[in-house]
Amino acid sequence: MSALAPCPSLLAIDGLSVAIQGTDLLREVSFDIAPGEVMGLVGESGSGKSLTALAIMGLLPDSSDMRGAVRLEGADLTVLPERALCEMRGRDIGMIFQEPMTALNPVHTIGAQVAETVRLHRRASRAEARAIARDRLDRVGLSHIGLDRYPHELSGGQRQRVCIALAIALRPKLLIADEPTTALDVTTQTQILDLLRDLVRDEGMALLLITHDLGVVAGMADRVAVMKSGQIVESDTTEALFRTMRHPYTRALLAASRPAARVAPSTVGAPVLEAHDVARHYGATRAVDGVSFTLHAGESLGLVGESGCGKSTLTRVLLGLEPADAGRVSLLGTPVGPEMPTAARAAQQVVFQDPYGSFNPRWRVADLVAEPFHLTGRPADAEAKVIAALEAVGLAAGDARKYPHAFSGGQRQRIAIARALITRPKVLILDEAVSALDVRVRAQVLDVLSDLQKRLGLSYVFISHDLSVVRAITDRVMVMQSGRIVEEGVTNEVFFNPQAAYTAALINAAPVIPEAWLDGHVGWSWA
Amino acid sequence: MIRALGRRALSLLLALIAASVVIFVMLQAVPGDPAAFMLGMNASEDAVAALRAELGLEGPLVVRYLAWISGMLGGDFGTSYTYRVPVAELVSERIVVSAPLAVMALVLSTVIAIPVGLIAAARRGGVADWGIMGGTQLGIAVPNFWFAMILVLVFAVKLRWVSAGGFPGWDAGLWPGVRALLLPAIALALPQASILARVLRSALLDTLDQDYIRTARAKGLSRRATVVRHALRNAMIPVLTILGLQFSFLLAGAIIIENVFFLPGLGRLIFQGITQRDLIVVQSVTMLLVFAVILVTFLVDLAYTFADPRLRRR
Amino acid sequence: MRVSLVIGAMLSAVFVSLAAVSLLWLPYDITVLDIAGRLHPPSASHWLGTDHFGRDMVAMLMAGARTSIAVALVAVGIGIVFGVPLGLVAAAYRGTWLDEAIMRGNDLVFAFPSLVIAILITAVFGASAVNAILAIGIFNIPVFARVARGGALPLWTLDYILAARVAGKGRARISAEHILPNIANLLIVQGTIQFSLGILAEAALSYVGLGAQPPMASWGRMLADAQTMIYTEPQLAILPGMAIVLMVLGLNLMGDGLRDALDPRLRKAGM
Amino acid sequence: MTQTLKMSVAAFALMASGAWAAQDSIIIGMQLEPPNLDPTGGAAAAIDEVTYANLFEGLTRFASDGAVVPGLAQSWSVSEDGLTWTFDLRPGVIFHDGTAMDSADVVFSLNRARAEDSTNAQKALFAGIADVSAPDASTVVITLDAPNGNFAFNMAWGDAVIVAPESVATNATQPVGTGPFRFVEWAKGDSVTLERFDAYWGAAPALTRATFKFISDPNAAFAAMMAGDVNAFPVFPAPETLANFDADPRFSVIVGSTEGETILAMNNANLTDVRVRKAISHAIDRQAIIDGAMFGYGTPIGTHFAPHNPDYVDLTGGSAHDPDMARALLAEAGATDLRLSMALPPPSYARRGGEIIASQLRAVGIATDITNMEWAQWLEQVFRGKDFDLTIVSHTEPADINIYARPDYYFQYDNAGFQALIETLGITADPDTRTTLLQDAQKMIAADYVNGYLFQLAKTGVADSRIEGLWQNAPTQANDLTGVSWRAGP
Repeated sequence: MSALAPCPSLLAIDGLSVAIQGTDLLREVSFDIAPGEVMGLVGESGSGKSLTALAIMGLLPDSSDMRGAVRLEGADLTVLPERALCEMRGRDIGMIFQEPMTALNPVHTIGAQVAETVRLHRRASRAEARAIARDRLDRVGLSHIGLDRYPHELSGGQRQRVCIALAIALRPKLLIADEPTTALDVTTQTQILDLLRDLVRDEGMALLLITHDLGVVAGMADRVAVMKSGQIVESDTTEALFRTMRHPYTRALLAASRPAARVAPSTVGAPVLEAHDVARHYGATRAVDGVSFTLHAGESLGLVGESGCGKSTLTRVLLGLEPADAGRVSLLGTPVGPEMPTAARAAQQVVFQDPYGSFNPRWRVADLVAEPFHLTGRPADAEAKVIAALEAVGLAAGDARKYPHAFSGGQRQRIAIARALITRPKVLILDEAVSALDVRVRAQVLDVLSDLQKRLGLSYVFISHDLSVVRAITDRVMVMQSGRIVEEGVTNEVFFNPQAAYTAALINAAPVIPEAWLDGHVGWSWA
Repeated sequence: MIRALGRRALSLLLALIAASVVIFVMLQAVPGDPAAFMLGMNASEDAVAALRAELGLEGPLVVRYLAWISGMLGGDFGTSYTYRVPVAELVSERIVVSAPLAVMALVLSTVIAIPVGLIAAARRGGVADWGIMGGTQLGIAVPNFWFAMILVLVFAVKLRWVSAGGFPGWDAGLWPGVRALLLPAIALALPQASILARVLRSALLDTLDQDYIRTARAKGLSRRATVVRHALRNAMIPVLTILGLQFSFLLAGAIIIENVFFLPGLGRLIFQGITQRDLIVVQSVTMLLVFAVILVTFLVDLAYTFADPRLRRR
Repeated sequence: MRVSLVIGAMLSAVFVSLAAVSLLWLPYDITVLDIAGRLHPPSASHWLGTDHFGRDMVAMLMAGARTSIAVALVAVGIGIVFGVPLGLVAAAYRGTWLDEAIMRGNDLVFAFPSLVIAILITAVFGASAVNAILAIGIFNIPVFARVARGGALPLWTLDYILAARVAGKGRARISAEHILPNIANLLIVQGTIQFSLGILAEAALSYVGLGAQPPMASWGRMLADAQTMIYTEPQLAILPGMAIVLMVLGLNLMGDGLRDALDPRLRKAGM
Repeated sequence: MTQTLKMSVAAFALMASGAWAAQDSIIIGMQLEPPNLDPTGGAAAAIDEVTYANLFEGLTRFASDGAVVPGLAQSWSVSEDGLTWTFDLRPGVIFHDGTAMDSADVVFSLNRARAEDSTNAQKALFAGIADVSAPDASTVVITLDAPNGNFAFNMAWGDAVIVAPESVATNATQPVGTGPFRFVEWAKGDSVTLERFDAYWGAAPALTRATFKFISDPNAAFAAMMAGDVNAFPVFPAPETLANFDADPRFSVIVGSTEGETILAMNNANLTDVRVRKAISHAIDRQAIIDGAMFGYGTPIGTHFAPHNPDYVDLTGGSAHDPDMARALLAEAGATDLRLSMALPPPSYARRGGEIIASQLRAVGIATDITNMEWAQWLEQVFRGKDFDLTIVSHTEPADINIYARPDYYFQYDNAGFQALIETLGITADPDTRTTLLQDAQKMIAADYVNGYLFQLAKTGVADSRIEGLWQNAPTQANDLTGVSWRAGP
């Protein structure tokens, strides 16, 4: 390698195309990464970002057909034999993945897993490898965690740090991070991003940061490439890219990721859903601890908090699926609980997060949407009502005959909304209802929700960890931490002037695109 | 962990008690008077009655059940009706055949299955995989007694490499004993090895789909090293389950195989016990087998906690 | 893997249709013995020859298929009818005493060496096809209970179950409407496997004389009858043995193929 | 290196001992394992097959041709009235434990066998004994209630062997007798081993060691024989394979007769109409059963009597295979849709024969439900419970036509004329009159079609062709090894 002429780029990807079983998944992808540079690769799910990373590592599925060149310091990795690739992986290029919960082998200690990288590539004694592992774990901020711990004993953020430690154990020239923070809470995300930024600076590594989040790249990357359907549609330095936004797709992405602020409703109606000092314990754990609120007719109430804060438990108590251990919930004056009369349940419905787990795959859409009629008794015009509900969420009457697998994620969430609407409820609980969707689809579903609220006078309890979404759709917001509501207020006020330290931390942690870069592109932003 | 083990042990105890009741009640319903069988066609009524009393076949059910159980606890399995010797003695004579046979079959099936399963998983979709999968399908489909017959026909009768059956006793030396158990162990092991190899292969393929395998590959581990260092231990967990279950199958399979090779083992003891209405033998030996199965299940549970650290601290 | 499904289905279909045909028609009446015509080699009138009682081997194999399939099928039916509801209940009441009781009951049945119990059952109630079915069926119950519970548990965590609960449906109704159809694949695959195990078990029981009684034909009994003649008339033992192997092989291949075809998880391209 | 050497030396020694052992030791195959080794405490034929004439001896014994010859009594005499039997014991007889056998042992043995709480399976043998006394150490005097011409015959049974009071309690597992072989070891489920007893009173047997190996499975038996694991299998359970052995010069097939009349027993209490019983008898094709179940080994019989007995009458013509007549008889009896249960014990004559008979009965319009049973169940349900219509069994006791005089016997034949006939026979000593009476008895049960008479069970044995002196026939169930030897090999 040293024999080659000095090369300006560390990694040069040139005309990379990948097809798997005849389907073209990457088409003529080309970009360079200079030493020490942070390259952001942005795109929606299925755009080919992760495949690009795997192609660089030489870890594509056996059945794939790859063309083009991937040059690391001038040497083409695509022609290297497997043995040489093994030597390269982990030593020259490190990689971390999206899902820290499953990326570590559950039966080996974290020390062993970090040390393994060292011993694979270097003649190091067991003790030396352990010493290096210790040093690397200290470096990623895990100095308080013993080497003999197992992955299942660590939190998600800690596990991701272990993944980083083993990827940087040998100070590779390039680190590939594939959605490294997507599965993490927003505060943890900031910490991990900070860590990555520091590492790049201190160790002189280049970083290929793959993400769907424009905010993340804006704060991290020196240059950004935008990917769509296996192709790079736009690539530039970060600031220039955001300032110019040459490609319409980039603009659409940006617009969708920054939904318009909500116009406060003109009138506030009577209380529909009330919670009084609700508590729910699991053994010694206080999952929900003294929560009180009132939801009025036509109002949208946000509930924000990180995973494990008690949102899901509260949702189940509000839905009357679990009893409250203390306090009470009432829906239109009726006490809510597992024993409540079925007819009373019809006034409140729910939309869940996972568009794929929300439907029995063996039922037709018509039957799925009609399922809540179980509460009211099936009316004679059930079919017409189903079709009306589908049309209300922007689907066609003909869709009633199809099975769920025929629909995309966004369409499925529309079906879920249609199902929730079929009994003409007053209250809709939206439990992370748009969190699993790509930004553009998310924007469309949010539009449907706003529209329905206006037309039907619905009240929403909108539960989410995504502040931008809560900001866009709710009138009031509650911030939940460890089972308690730490702050409550009118959404805009809470966001502009958070009172609780936790709320402030949450808001500050959300990655943002510098306002100055966006002049003239999008109307609204916060902070 | 100690508490969890204690709870597990308690549920095992309950299972044992339930099993003993089931076995006892069932055997009370078996038709055929052991005393009448022992005395034959021309025996007089009073001779039969005298023998019944002598064998302890009279008295209320509960009393006899309690007598049996308390005896078992003290290591007294009762006295065989037909052999007129303590059942414990019969069992100890025969367990030296059955236990080595089961162990040989288990070891044999494991020794065959692990490399075969590994190769099939490593060569997934390849010719070796297809061949192995086809072979194991065949192995599972062959009834072991039929296979045993064919083995005897080929190796004992035609080739005369080994004897057609029987057991010379360990007094005759280690090798003659092992040799006598070789064909039966093979007949028992082959279908089990097929099952084990398939389970190992699919468990390996499952683990190979896991994210941490990708992490290992990204570290620079070769495919082979990934399988050995990262996949195998995780794949051992379902394999352990099957090994535990196989013990039960081996015990059951041994009954027929011991009959084909006329080995004086526990299985044959039970079978003879049933045909000769030596109910106390059947009762005690069945109980012993159940105990063995439950014990093995418990040991498999323990082995889990060693294989999977996630189960350790709780 | 589609190949295995095709081969398996074809093999199974051959035996099932032979058994079905045998209900209406057999080339020879197997209840009529022809001692003078015993042990004939294959000929135009007897394609596979005759057995030690002068019965036509083709007819015996067909009638044997009928017995094997009937016994195994009913035993699987017993397992499904009793085991699946138990498993569904255990899953629906996960973690409660009911779940615990059902699963411990399962463990109890598993703790018995199956053949020993089968032998005991037939010793108590006498040897017959019906008792063979019972003996095999009892051990199918915990298998299906376990599969049903194992398949149902992850489903209970899915959002559509929660949606159904929000729609006011009880556990029994959810089990019937949502869980059962979605574990049907698992049950079909397990059913195929238990079917093949049932055929093997029936053969083993008949082989030791505890299964179907004469004049009912049974592959296991044909094997037992022919065993001592394997040296002089090997085809008498080889033919029923091959029939068992092929039938079980067919079912297993079909089960494997079905598993691959029905499991969406396996449809995606592997790494 | 040393290890290898040691092993090969050991292997050589093993081979050498094997070759040497082959000439004066024998391994006998038996289908059933004896439940215990005390012939006075169990009925199983397997007990006698191991112990009779080898371990235990009685006052008299059966010779290979069925004749009653002196055993431990070198001679005996009967008083004029036939009530007092005086046995003169052989001098110098020693039990295997070293104690001497004298008249006290005989008195003890006989009194024990006839005691009220005796578990002797053949108590009837001793039923007529009024008193046993020992005037001196070598004389035993037995007084009977009534004259019994068969008493010497009775004393030859295995159930009447002489045991010692010191060892009687442990005879079941550690038998101590007076025979030419002494007990060495019983590996339960596998084999019993005997060794030559050097202090035997009679001629020393040629064999120094004998092992009885128990192989119940016919196939395994065949394999063991073929593989040379067993030297002789006197009652070989797989007649279908005998042709193989016959053709193989390594083996000789020994076909003899037994005392086993194999019958299709009918429950006379259920099948009361003689026409139905006659129809069943005519429906049966004996030769087909002998060919199909026994592969040709067996002699057709028409009554309950052994064909090799000089008093035998061939009555097979009276129940010849005639389906048309059977159908006619059934129609006449109005039994057109008869459905009968048939209980089959384990031996292949019953299991295979049962299938054939079921098929033959079906041909004349009689349906049968076959139930296969283990012996214990058969004894309880059929033999004692009399819950059956048809069953197949071989009556192997010698000269047992008198069972037809027992109305409570399992086939429940109750004929006062026959009972009177047997009573007369019991007190008749004149040989010619006895012959007439016995022949009348045979004819009477044949004419009443009490049971279906199938065939006399053959004794089909297989042995290494170099072995001489095995019993050809089976006057009683025994493997007398006293005269067995290996012929010097070529």
